[in-house]
Amino acid sequence: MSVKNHLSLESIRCVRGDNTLFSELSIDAENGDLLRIRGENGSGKTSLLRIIAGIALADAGKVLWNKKTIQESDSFATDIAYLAHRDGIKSELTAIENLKFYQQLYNQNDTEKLMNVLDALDISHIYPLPARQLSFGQRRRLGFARLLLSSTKLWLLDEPFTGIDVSGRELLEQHCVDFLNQGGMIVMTHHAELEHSELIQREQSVDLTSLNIGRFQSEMETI
Amino acid sequence: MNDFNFSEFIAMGGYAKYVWSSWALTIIAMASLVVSAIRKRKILYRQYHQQTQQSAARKQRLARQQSKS
Amino acid sequence: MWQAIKNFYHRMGTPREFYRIAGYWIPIFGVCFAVLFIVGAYLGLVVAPADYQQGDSFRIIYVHVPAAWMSLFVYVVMAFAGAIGLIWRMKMAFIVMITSASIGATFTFIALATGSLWGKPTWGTWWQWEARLTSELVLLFLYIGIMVLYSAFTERKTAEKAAAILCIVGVINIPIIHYSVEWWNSLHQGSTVIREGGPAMPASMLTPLLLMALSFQFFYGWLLFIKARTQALTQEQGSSWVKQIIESKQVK
Amino acid sequence: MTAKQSTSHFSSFTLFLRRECFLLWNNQENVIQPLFFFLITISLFPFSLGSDPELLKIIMPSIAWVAIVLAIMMSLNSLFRDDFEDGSLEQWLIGNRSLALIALAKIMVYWLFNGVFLAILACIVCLSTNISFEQIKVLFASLLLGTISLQLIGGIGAALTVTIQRSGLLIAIIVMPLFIPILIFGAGAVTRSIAGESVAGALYTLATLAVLSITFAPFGISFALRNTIE
Repeated sequence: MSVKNHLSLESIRCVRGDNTLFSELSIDAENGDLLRIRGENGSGKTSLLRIIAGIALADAGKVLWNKKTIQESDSFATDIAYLAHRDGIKSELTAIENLKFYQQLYNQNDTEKLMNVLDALDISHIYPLPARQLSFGQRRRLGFARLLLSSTKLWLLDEPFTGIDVSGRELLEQHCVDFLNQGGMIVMTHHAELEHSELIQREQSVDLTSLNIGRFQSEMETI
Repeated sequence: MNDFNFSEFIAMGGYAKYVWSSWALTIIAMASLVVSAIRKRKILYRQYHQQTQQSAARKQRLARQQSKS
Repeated sequence: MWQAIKNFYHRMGTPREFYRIAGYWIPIFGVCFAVLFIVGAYLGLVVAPADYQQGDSFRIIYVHVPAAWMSLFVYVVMAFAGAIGLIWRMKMAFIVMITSASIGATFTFIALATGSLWGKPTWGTWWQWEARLTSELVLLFLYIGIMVLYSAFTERKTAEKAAAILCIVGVINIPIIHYSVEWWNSLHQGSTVIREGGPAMPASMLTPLLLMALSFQFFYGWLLFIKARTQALTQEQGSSWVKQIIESKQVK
Repeated sequence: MTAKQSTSHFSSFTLFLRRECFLLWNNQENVIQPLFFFLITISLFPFSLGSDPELLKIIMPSIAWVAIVLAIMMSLNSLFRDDFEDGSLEQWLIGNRSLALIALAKIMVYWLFNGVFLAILACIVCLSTNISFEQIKVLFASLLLGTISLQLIGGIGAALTVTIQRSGLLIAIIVMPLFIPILIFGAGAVTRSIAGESVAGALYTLATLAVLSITFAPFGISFALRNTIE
């Protein structure tokens, strides 16, 4: 992973209804960085993640990936993986079919790698079951397995550890740390502290509540 | 306009019902648009006025609490 | 020249500029509408000779045709505003689109109602599945679709974009709808073409029609600017220029 | 599009085709419901119109057309709903892989299961009024062509309202004016065939409408999806 990747947000502004969630938000992140977004519910954590992922459009400001805006850069689409509350797992398909589908979407298809990813997250016993019968924690790990399968450089995780038992958290955190140490980048919204924070190269965090500008004070003039 | 006589004009050659009702309907519809536009403006001003009053009242309450504590 | 249009265009884009420019034009449009309406109505109702075939009932044309023309015109304006809003993400364009929806729907309703009121004396029935009236009815459904879709969303910004997309899809479909209704009409009862305001009309009948059509245009411009200003104020309540304007208005 | 990207686009198209068939095969109520809805609406009419065979012979095919338009309108709600609810729609949005191709794949599969089955069922039902085999062929052809544009233009309505709960009726209101030309030419072809006139004109127009919707509707759908999922 010698390639230097660079994610930068320039004066991002997000308005929901008449309420300006945050504005003038500028952050830079390099390989191996963990960017944690904190703030109470409704302060725009998920919206910020969706703006970075390119699903939502910021009201002002730009998101740059390797000096190009995410709309222009064609490598951005294959470089990022986004794990949302809704984990993108089809309940009719079995766990394996779900992952196989995503693998083919990233046009790789060696099932060998898929199996040891499942072992790594110790959910290999569930692969024949249809996703409908999985518990919430198992589905989250399945979503995480999708991240590990894709060779992406930037992970966008939305509350990845909610609803997962302690041993599960331990495991997922370990994978995050490994990913960071291999030069990956993570942007995560999460409340509690991370146990392994000492192993992480550079950790920045942004508290959206402090940036939250209420309804009447926003002075920005936009077309 | 020498041979203009009022009653004939109103009769509209026997079609008075149709002609006058369609003109009346048009004018009423257009007037209702104008009325709703002006009503919206009034609502905006009244709503704005209430909000400024509320925030002013809230500021006073906060000020009083600070002075008390 | 192109530069002048471009920066006028951008200036109109910001709500504050639009407010000021609209404020300048509102009285002008209002006066033009009033004058043209009165003159047109007088000429149409009193001066124009009665039609040899339909007698005085043809005077409904002076309301029916301008309303039908405006209903289509407003829809096309909405589609353009929607497209501008989507491409350049211009707030004012969406405001213009949404505020003209109710005006356009009212014009369509007027056209339909006066059309059927005019149908009674000439065809003997309140509703006649005639090509123009049927396309007008479909246009009314298009307006209703946009207004219902806009009000179904909670977040205003997505509502505007969805309504704009539906408006553009609708405007592409209007010629298809019109052509298919014409074909369908000729299929079922042959062509009962009634002579409506075609060029064959003598000048004394035609001038009131043009005056009325112009007066409806000014009415639309006038009302659109008023409604758009109010909508702009409600949406930009956070900014300082809105406070300034509202305070100055309340003092008056 | 670079060569690598275009192959990946096409491969993802076939991938989605297979996946969509598999998914539809698993939850079949999306396929069964429109068929039952069609059967219910069409079998109500003889009770209201009376069983005079002459009348039914003329009216049944056009009623079949209206019933199919209603059945498709009703089935549009679930087109993108399940993918949106479990989050896979968001995953597709991320990659700039062409959402239009994915939408086209999805709707082609829905058409295969919905449109074709409805057309077959309609022909079987219309056989009951023993109209000539020639007219059944025209009915079947017009239904096949018509349901393509119905599904695709309906897909735009479904894409616009994917984030709204209980949007069944809302989609019907939105797409109703857009369905009118298709219904006019579809039912028109059938009535002309019953009256013995040539149906070529109407069928050709239906075909052009189908081609137009195949080319433009998927881009409309992907644009609508990108803009309404915020």
